[in-house]
Amino acid sequence: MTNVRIFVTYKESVFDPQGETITEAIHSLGHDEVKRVQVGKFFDVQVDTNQKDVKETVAEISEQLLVNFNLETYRYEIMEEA
Amino acid sequence: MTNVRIFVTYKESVFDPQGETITEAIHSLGHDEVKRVQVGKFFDVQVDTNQKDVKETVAEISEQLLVNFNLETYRYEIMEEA
Amino acid sequence: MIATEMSSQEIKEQKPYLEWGLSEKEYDYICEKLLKRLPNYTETGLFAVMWSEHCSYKKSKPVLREFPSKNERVLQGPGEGAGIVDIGDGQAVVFKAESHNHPSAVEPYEGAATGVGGIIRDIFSMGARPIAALDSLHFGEINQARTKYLINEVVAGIGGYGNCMGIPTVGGEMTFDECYTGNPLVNAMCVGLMEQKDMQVGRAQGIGNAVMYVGAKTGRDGIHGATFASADFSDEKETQRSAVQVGDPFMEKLLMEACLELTNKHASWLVGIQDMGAAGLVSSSCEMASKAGSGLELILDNVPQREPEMSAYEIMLSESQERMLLCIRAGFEENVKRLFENYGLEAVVIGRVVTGQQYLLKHKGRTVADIPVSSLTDDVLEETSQEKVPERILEAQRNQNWAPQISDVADTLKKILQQPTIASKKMFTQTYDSQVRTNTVVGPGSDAAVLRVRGTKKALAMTTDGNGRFVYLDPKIGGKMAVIEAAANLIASGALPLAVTDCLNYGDPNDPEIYWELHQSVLGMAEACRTLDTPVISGNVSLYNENNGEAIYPTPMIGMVGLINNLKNIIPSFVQHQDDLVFIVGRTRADFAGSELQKLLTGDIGGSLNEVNLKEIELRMTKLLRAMEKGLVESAHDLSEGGLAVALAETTFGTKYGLNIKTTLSGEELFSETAGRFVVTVAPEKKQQFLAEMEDEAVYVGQVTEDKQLKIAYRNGQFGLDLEAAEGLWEEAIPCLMKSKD
Amino acid sequence: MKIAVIVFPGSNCDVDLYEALHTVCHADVEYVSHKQESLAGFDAVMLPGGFSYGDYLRSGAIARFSNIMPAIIQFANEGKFVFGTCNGFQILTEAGLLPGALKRNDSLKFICKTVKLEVVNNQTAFTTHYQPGEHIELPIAHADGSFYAEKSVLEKLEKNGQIVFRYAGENPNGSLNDIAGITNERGNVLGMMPHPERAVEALLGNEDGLPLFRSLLANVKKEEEAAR
Ligand SMILES: Nc1ncnc2c1ncn2[C@@H]1O[C@H](COP(=O)(O)OP(=O)(O)O)[C@@H](O)[C@H]1O
Ligand SMILES: [Mg+2]
Repeated sequence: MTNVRIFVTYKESVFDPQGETITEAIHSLGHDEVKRVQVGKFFDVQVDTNQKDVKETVAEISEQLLVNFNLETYRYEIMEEA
Repeated sequence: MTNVRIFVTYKESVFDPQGETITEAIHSLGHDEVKRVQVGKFFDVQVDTNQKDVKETVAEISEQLLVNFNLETYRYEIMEEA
Repeated sequence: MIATEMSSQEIKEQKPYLEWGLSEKEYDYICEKLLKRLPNYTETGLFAVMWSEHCSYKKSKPVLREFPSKNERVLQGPGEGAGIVDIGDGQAVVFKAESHNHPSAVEPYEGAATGVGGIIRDIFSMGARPIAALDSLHFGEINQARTKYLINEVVAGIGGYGNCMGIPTVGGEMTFDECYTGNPLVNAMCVGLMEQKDMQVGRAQGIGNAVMYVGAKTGRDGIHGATFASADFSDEKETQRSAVQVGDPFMEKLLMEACLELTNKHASWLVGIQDMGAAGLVSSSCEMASKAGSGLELILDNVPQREPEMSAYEIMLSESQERMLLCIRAGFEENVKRLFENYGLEAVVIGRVVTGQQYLLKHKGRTVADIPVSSLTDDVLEETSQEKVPERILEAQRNQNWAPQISDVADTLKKILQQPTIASKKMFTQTYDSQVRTNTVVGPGSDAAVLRVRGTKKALAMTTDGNGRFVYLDPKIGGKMAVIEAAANLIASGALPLAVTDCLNYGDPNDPEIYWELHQSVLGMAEACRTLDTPVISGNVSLYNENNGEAIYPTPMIGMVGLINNLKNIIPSFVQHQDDLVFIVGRTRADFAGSELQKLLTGDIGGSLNEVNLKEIELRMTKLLRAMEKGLVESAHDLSEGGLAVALAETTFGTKYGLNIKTTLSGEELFSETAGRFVVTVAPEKKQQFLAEMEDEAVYVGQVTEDKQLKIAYRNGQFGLDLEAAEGLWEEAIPCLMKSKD
Repeated sequence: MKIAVIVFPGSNCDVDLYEALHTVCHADVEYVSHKQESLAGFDAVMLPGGFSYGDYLRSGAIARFSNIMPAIIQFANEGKFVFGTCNGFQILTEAGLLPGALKRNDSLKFICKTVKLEVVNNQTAFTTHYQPGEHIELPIAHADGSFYAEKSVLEKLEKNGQIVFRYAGENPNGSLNDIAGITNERGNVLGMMPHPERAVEALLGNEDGLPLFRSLLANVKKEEEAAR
């Protein structure tokens, strides 16, 4: 069993109204030291590596389901063998 | 300038319908090797560390805004000094 | 994108404009006749977008002239953001529809969402408060993962935008046919309400007046594909940039409230207002100047920008959402800034109205465009098109029409109720907030949506309808039927049809057969609109709807709005009381070509349509409306897909009642789709009065019963159907298909 | 007697609350901008539904930092009546005026429909015009309506009678204990996901929300008289 964390973020140049609004909210709380906030999501995925190569699985589920390539890109980290 | 990544997840005890739905969808695509999926969000925050201690900033914005402690917990990683 | 721009000479030699949609002939015409010099990179880009079909209507203009666009009620016809119709008491209704087919095929959520966002801006740019949204969606059969994904995302996008804006999505239509698989149709309509005194126009005039920009910052979103298509990305997935437009309904909500405050409370500051839609800043600004015959100078450095290093070309062609352009009387710029600031928005002066008729763009101290305004808006070469009758039409005329044969009518009805085009769409419509602003008297699930006009006794009814199958089989008759169907939906709710908006969704107009379809169907629609006195006050054309060389069915969508003078006269679609009498209004013929029955039994559609008698239907509808206004009608439902059998079942759904029916029609004719018919229920004591009013148009067929049974005795047999079970099948059909694995 | 309807950026049911109180119940109502800092002169405060700040981050999370919020918190602490529906409920939980949180519906979809409810507690200032245990129907329209609180909190809510409305029949969103609306311990702050303001006119097919507004207005009046 292997744990993988897949990070999904907006591509550069995609308009991210959520990040902008949160940044403004942080400023209105007085935290001027915060220059930029970008929001992303991550998926912690447990893969049975006896059944299949983990990289293959990650590539497939990301491309088929987890990532919208019109807007997003992804990266992943293999966390640990459990 | 320091980049921090703040990870926010549901507490263990909170049912996450999204994780379940995604796991089911992955199985219906034929990826039985995937045993579990948990979803979280992350915030990439750029902090001007000349102005304020980065840990203090992260604790404050997380507790005030980014995290709802009724449901969620958070962790963070200091990524790099830019 | 640090693209080094080509010089004028390089453009002439390398012809990048071909990829931007400008033909060589057009380019030469611009060089030789309009400018008498070579246009630079930015200028070529401006021509390319402004001369596109989407902005110039160069292909469809000759055909659109066929539509009637005026009557004594019309206050504003086609040409502005939206059309306006007088509804009395100094009020007016404003509406328009828009297609977002291509963006939705690529990125369904954002494509649909920004489609809704765009049409809403068109409405509030006229000074009207948007009160309702509708949609018209056409997808492939629900049998592929991709189609299910498209459906889910498109529906989520429409709901996501409207719900957040607080504009109820109150109605629409949704059909499923193979031909839409690779090219779904996503049309959205918005209806607004206004005081006539607040009417606005998109005009920039008065030398020295300011051109102001408000709303979201400009990014590289949606720049006409060209820049990105030509940047050499081997695998699209690897692209680190995206030109997809992303909607921000929260921003648009603020923008809407601010613009309405400006138009309704500070008209004296304002000369003109227009939204930035397709072709963004260039189209909004040069159209505003062109309508007033003004010259314009814009300083592009002042345009708020989200991304660094944007070129003039990119700034002008960006299709970033949630932006408006204002022309403000000189001296009031600060007032306008303060008004928008109050909503957390920035208003910026980006230019002025200047003497002459030139369109002048300055960027980084250089003049990047200096061309006559009219060259962009008026001088486009209208294209004559070839027309040819498709072989399938001639073939069908030579053959005899298909005649159905049914052995088990009850079973056929059950199957038809489960056809996705007919089955309940509740699983989708309940993800739309259909009630916000608390004016929705009738929401999704009836013939037309009905909204009361607060503070008056009036209500507005609205619907979208289109049936590509009929138009495919006979564009002219199909076009008439589309208008009739929309009108019938309004009449069924008790409303007088006022006017029409449309979305004309067709394939490649350079194909003579497709142009013929466009032309013929417009002739049909125009004739129906004239007969019904419902002028076309706004609309939209979407051509090139094809996938792998296969065109969609020609699918004009008709959006129609009607007026109900008294809230008392709103007619429900569902039966109301036990023992009420059931009437069929309108005669049934053997109309099976393109019917749901044909599709069910043969798997396809074919044949030729019977002519529809518009005048006869118009008279019938007028009589029915008069009977309704006299309080003689308890419920009414128009007959469309699936014919009488389906309509009878539908009028009982959600009620505790059943029907006992006896008719001289054959079992097959129960499914005929003859246009312009209704099923109506009437209280027993009003029977004579109703019949007198309807003359020979209404035929008594039975009554409302208290059991949930549909009993029909027809010419050659009879059956009973448990309506509880039938309703279950009708409700579960789509959820079931959406869940099933393929 | 004067009632405030707060308008946050992105509120969109503000008009509906206003009309329900003004046009239907003939009460004296005023819109109050999120930028204001005082609620002086008001006897009750209503937080409307909608998408404050686009519901970016979490529903209601950003609105709770508005200028008006300290005044609302003080108003509640003084025992005056505060009501939040839908996004208003979400804001009240984010601000800590009500316990728990509202998470994404189990279906992960926005749902607009009419649901059956039980009036669990008709002894609050907002519900005295309902019968005990009365079954009513109200519309819901939300994506984040699944009430969550820790077990100990739920137990306390149950014990104190703080659960005012429960879904009776289908639970549309996965709320724990079928919770549709709760009050604070003192009973002067009510938050609920359903929209009573959408159910106050026969023309729109439902008047089951009317007793809520009538209760509130009657109890505000009673307090006024008691103070005099
Ligand atoms: N995509 C949609 N969006 C909103 N409402 C819809 C949609 N599709 C169908 N509806 C609603 O479902 C009902 C039935 O639709 P339809 O079968 O097209 O009716 P009709 O044949 O009377 O035009 C209508 O009230 C319509 O408003
Ligand atoms: Mg109908």
